[in-house]
Amino acid sequence: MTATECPACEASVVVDDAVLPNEIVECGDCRSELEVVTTEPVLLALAPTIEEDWGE
Amino acid sequence: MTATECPACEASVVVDDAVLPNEIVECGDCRSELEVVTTEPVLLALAPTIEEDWGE
Amino acid sequence: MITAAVVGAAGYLGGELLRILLGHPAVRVVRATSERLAGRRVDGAHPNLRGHTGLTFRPMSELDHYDVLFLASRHRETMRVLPGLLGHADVVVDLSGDFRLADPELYHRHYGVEHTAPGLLGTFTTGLPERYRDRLRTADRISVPGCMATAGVLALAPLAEAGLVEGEVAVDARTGSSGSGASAGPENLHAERSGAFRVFAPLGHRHEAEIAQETGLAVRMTATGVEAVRGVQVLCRVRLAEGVAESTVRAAYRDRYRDEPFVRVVAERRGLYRLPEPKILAGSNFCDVGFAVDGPGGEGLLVAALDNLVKGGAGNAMQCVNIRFGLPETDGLEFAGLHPS
Amino acid sequence: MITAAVVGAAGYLGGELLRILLGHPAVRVVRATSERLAGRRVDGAHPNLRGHTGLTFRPMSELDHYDVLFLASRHRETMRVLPGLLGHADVVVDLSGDFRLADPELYHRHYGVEHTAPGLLGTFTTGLPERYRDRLRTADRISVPGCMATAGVLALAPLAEAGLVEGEVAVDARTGSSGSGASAGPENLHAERSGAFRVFAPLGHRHEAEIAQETGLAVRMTATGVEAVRGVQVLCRVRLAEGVAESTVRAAYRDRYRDEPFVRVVAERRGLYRLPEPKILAGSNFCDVGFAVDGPGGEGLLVAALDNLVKGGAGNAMQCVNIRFGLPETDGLEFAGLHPS
Amino acid sequence: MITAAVVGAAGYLGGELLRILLGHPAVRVVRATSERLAGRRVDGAHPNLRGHTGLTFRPMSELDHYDVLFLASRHRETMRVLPGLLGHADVVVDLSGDFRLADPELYHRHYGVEHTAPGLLGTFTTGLPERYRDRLRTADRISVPGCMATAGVLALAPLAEAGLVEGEVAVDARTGSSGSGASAGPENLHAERSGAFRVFAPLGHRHEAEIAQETGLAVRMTATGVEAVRGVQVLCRVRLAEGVAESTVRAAYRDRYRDEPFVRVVAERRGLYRLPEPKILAGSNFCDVGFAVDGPGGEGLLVAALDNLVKGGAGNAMQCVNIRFGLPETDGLEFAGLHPS
Amino acid sequence: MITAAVVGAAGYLGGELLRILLGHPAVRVVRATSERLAGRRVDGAHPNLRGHTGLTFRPMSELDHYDVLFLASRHRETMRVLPGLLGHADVVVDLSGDFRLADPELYHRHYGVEHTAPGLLGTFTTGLPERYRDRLRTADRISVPGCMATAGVLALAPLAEAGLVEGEVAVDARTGSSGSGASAGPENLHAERSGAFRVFAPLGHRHEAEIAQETGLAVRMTATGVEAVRGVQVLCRVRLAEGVAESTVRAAYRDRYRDEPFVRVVAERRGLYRLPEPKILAGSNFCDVGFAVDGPGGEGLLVAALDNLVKGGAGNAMQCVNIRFGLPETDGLEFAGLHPS
Ligand SMILES: NC(=O)c1ccc[n+]([C@@H]2O[C@H](COP(=O)([O-])OP(=O)(O)OC[C@H]3O[C@@H](n4cnc5c(N)ncnc54)[C@H](OP(=O)(O)O)[C@@H]3O)[C@@H](O)[C@H]2O)c1
Ligand SMILES: NC(=O)c1ccc[n+]([C@@H]2O[C@H](COP(=O)([O-])OP(=O)(O)OC[C@H]3O[C@@H](n4cnc5c(N)ncnc54)[C@H](OP(=O)(O)O)[C@@H]3O)[C@@H](O)[C@H]2O)c1
Ligand SMILES: NC(=O)c1ccc[n+]([C@@H]2O[C@H](COP(=O)([O-])OP(=O)(O)OC[C@H]3O[C@@H](n4cnc5c(N)ncnc54)[C@H](OP(=O)(O)O)[C@@H]3O)[C@@H](O)[C@H]2O)c1
Ligand SMILES: NC(=O)c1ccc[n+]([C@@H]2O[C@H](COP(=O)([O-])OP(=O)(O)OC[C@H]3O[C@@H](n4cnc5c(N)ncnc54)[C@H](OP(=O)(O)O)[C@@H]3O)[C@@H](O)[C@H]2O)c1
Ligand SMILES: [Zn+2]
Ligand SMILES: [Zn+2]
Repeated sequence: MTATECPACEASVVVDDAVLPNEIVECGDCRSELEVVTTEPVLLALAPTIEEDWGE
Repeated sequence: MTATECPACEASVVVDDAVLPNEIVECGDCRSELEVVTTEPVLLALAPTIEEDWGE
Repeated sequence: MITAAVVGAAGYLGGELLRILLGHPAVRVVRATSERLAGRRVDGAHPNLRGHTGLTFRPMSELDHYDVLFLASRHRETMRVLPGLLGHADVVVDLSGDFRLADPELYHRHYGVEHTAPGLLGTFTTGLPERYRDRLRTADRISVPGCMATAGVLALAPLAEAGLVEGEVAVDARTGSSGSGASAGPENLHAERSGAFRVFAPLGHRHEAEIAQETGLAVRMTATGVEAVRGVQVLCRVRLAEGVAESTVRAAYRDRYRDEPFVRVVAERRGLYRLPEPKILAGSNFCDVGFAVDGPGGEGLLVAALDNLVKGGAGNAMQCVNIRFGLPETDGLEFAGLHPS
Repeated sequence: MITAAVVGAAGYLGGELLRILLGHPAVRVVRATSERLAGRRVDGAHPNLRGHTGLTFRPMSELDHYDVLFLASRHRETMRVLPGLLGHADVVVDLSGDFRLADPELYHRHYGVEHTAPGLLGTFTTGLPERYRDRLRTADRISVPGCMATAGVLALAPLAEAGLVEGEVAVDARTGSSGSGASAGPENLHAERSGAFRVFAPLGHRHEAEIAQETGLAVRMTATGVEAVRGVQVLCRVRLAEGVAESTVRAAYRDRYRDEPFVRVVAERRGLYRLPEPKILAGSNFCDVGFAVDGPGGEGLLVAALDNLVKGGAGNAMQCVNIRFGLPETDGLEFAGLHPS
Repeated sequence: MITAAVVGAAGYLGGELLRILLGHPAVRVVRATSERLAGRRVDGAHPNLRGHTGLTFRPMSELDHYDVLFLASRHRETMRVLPGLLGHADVVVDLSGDFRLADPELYHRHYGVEHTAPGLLGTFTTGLPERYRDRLRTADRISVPGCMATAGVLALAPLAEAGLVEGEVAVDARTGSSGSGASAGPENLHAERSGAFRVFAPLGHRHEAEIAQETGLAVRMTATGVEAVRGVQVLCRVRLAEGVAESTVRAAYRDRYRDEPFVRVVAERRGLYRLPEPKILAGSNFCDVGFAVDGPGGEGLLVAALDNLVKGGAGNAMQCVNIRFGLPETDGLEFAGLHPS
Repeated sequence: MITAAVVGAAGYLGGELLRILLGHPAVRVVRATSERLAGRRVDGAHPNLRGHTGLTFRPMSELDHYDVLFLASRHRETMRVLPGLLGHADVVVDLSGDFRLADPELYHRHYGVEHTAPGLLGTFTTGLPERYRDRLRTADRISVPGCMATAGVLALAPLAEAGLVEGEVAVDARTGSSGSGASAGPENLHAERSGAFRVFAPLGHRHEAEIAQETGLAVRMTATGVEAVRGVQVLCRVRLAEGVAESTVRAAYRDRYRDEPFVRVVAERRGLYRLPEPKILAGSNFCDVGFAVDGPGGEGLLVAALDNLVKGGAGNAMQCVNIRFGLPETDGLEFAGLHPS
């Protein structure tokens, strides 16, 4: 387990050591989807999200 | 405490020994309001109830 | 213009009558009575009428003479006031339950009190155009059936009249909260009534008698209050007569209601709204009727839905009055209902 | 008779347009398009229209020429199809968000995509009779404002136009589920949406830009989905200019809307419905507006309510078309709304 | 601690199982599967569990071995996966409909497909403590009955077992929207489902077979979706056997359920909540049962209510597992329900 | 076992106290008072408690001595009876509004009457564990804050205490119908209250004073009744201090509530439930708090949600009593809330 920082909200995100590049992990605080960019060290980037549309 | 029978549903109704004539007790099963007619022995009668009106 | 007055105009049915009458091309409402709110503006009690009327409520004692007088006052009270009001109008339309049952005994059994004007009972025509259109053309006293009764009768009539059902009918009615009126007690407090599935009449609901009277069938009726403000739905469980198949049932409905402006047959095999439900009927005068049946001679479930305040009350009354005065039957009743809603 | 067609007729706003048009005395709907439901009956998607129309949906490719063409298709998609449809009608009325903002940059910011027909943006008249009645008499391209924007603008206009408010306005909007349309995702599943207090736009809701454009005020807007199918209510928190008292505010509203057929000023001191709320407006074309104010120069809370599918969309479009074709402005829009409901 | 895993944990019943298991003093949930949401946090799908668990969903392929495995996956799919999962746990509890009916023919008739594991059907014990408590103490495969079936069986059992009813039973069931699960389609869109009175099964609802199997009675069943998220209510219309009076009926209920921790007899003569309704049962494991009867030998209306996700599913499953592992039967199921709600 | 009595036990808050106390492992409820229902069974007024208690209501005059006495009687009346009850218990917990404001002037302004026991005002500790946990350990008189005030204070405290906000706060509160209690009038009739968006306090709601007292901020508060039985949500619009960015705000919340058992920080970027809403909190003691902010120094929207009868009243009171008697703080308050619901 490695702790790193969520790029969206700066909360600490704990990532499994077996994590692979391109895998998606979730921040427990802000629930952003985070993409694993590199694994040594673990580096996370915000994955793109689709906005819900509440229409009018 | 005296146990007697509910005149509406035949469930056993337990009445406090200090109960007085004309007092209202409630049946725990069918929730009828029961009027104490006599106390020795305890005799209960169904108290009149008003129907709710759900209109149409 | 036909002049109209509404007694009991502060109640829910009274408000609905006013809404319909104010939008009617050939009628002018000139009087709305309320004892409790005499002197107050009508649109205070009925905020949807803001901008549509400047009327104020007046007490019954100030009634004049009108072409038509509607009574939307409480049952048990209406029978006391109605006799004194007959002289105030050419045509009197009662929406309470007090003049619906021909038999005063039956009234006593279902309303728990003696009828105070039994002599008048026989003088009313039942305000159900689908059964009494001809008589209504000349009727001067009209008694509009109850909301669940109207639904039940319209669901059952096509099969009952054609002798396609047998034995007893079990009617399961569901209703919204406006059916109890504006003066209801703790059982209608929002926190208690909201989300309810309240079986308030497990056996022997009062409209049983009306449905039996109109259909000639033995009727057992249960009623449940569910989450809704407006709306009534009835499910009638019947046994079909020997050899009666779905096609016969469908034909019976189609033929019976072909020319009716306010009854639609809804029994579809696809879509979200296959059988009648009140959700899309709020404000409209339609009674939708439908059915599902087992194989020949099997069981049938007949369904009807309406808005209790419109086809179940004020709208139906208006339709009767349109007939009585020779007006187009749909006048004032054109609203189609909303989807979604 | 004026001939009309509706593009996007299978959606909620499309259905509402059809309901209104089918009840209009001077208009005939001759075409309703849907790609997904081409060939199916219109009253399958809109069950309230059973008995009112036998139309079937057709694809857009089968459009002819009409007096008026309504577009009720999705935003972001409408800007792609509208240019190709301009030749199909004398008057084009768009109800999507695509032609409301004059500035393509602003569109990009609020809709997240480039506008594909920026050259057309300047050619539309805003479909708000209360502000543009005169221009609408001759407008051939009309863009109807968003539902919350209409409510916000009508609440703010009397004070903004008279210079009675100062600084930034905080708009808190609440909306029912029909605002998301008929094709919505899991967020509109009944079990998830029912009873929600969903702050789906905590800051910077898209209609902010429309309200700012119309009122000239700096606007911050929050939107919450609450338990309702139809209905929008907006609360606008403003600071009153120096010395502005309640009587000035009331007079401003009264004067501004005196002759408006579909705006009512509701700010009462008694009764259950003192300020505007959508509960009594379902199906009606009214926008009710009201206010509460502190002492002079204090804070003001301005409130507006409407049915998002009627005054917030289809009804407002109809009103604009009535004006454009010189018809009585209330034609097809007479329904008063229901109480209780 | 007993270890537990939940298959289908992303659905509504799966979420309810997790809620109950996480609050259980003697069980530890160690695995929650979802194919669709594998890798995501459990409290993303079930926001009420925030702060109660840090689990993430895993795919079924990652299952180990547990003391008890709950299946809350879809019917028709469960029969395909369950055989391969039997080795993963000492006790397997299925909540889908796939292993409820002993007869594969009946399954075919009611579910529209062939059963793919007919050989396993006979190996399951019905998860209804009120009827099979003894067998459940040693059962390794438990199939929990359907929500409406549980209500129907518990309403009918006291009279059916004592031979107090005759002939066919007509069951009228009403249900909230969570009964359709989290993956439901357009029929569960809020704007369509809200305020519905949807008779989705006019005749022959699938739970008919389960009730018949358990009570030995001929059953006809109708089901309606009404406005509610949670909650099932059934009304059973029966004919009482010769000479059976209300006191006999009441005694039968009282005696049958005297020692049941989760069945209450509710048939009162006063108050707002005289007969069972689900409004006060959300989240609780109670099934309330009650009745109204005509004179001797007359008609009876038997009523039951429960929360479809608790006593109608996850709670009932928990109660069975408590029995199986010799734990206090009420462990994890203490929540009393709310009033008002 | 700690002995407890509840005054005003027939009301909604009284019923909720009883539910929680009856499920508490270390407390025994021995008395529940009601003047109106003296002699009647407690589970008649609170049907969810059937099977949980055989208590009957008694009048206040029959109170003995208890370890803790809860008052859930009406505001304005409580100040008259409380002084006479102080001798009946070691610890007195008042849930009415009567002993919340330290300043009798402020009481007069907000409640419209003189305080009749001003001398006692200073003797109460505010029942908000998140701010006064230490004092509560020894407090013998506890006054539980109002439901909207609790939500507002918990939303604002992290930023207010850290000096991260500036200027006036605009609080927009929304509430369900149970907030008005069981004795409410026509405004709470189901047909009138259902589907409401009722701005009953457009400016200056009474809880303004409580929030100001606790946060030191200038507060303007609006309150709207929406469709729900339970549930309160507040939206607080604030201006962030110079240079305060989202990460600072998030850290402030995280740090402030890290160890709180009943406050969760909910401010998510995905999913249906991104910000706090009461839908998933019914019956639970959580107050969820969250936020959305503009760029540094911009605007912030702070959101809190709770169940008005639990964290907004009875649950909060229980939490205080747990603290006071050295019990685990979550005892009796373990219910997680339901999803869906
Ligand atoms: N509701 C339905 O769906 C429906 C359908 C068909 C037939 N009906 C029948 O029509 C009649 C009227 O029904 P309704 O539902 O309109 O009844 P309602 O709302 O209770 O009104 C009946 C009368 O009660 C008084 N009232 C109204 N609001 C009140 C309040 N808040 N407090 C005290 N009194 C109040 C009014 O008389 P005053 O102002 O003169 O005091 C009013 O005329 C009844 O006989 C009913 O059986 C009802
Ligand atoms: N709803 C409101 O309150 C409101 C108010 C003012 C303005 N507007 C705007 O008006 C436009 C239309 O809004 P709307 O609410 O009517 O949208 P909608 O119901 O989602 O309909 C839009 C289009 O989506 C398609 N559609 C409808 N139901 C569908 C389904 N179940 N599955 C897949 N596709 C479906 C239809 O096109 P096809 O049949 O051709 O596929 C329909 O024309 C939008 O631009 C919106 O922003 C909406
Ligand atoms: N609901 C009730 O009241 C109730 C009561 C008693 C018995 N049952 C039975 O229990 C079983 C489960 O019922 P349920 O109501 O929990 O069903 P559900 O919510 O539909 O969940 C069933 C499965 O569907 C998938 N799923 C959930 N949400 C989804 C979504 N939004 N989109 C796509 N797939 C999604 C999940 O599997 P993956 O995540 O693995 O894809 C889940 O395990 C059924 O057999 C049902 O008959 C239900
Ligand atoms: N409701 C909330 O969300 C909430 C939250 C926090 C604080 N509070 C405060 O807590 C106190 C109690 O609130 P509440 O909501 O529980 O009030 P409530 O339900 O109105 O009960 C208050 C008292 O009114 C009487 N009562 C109850 N039902 C009645 C009925 N149907 N008819 C006549 N009288 C009835 C009862 O006294 P008797 O039986 O002795 O006559 C009861 O103790 C108030 O001071 C309130 O401000 C309420
Ligand atoms: Zn994060
Ligand atoms: Zn009894």
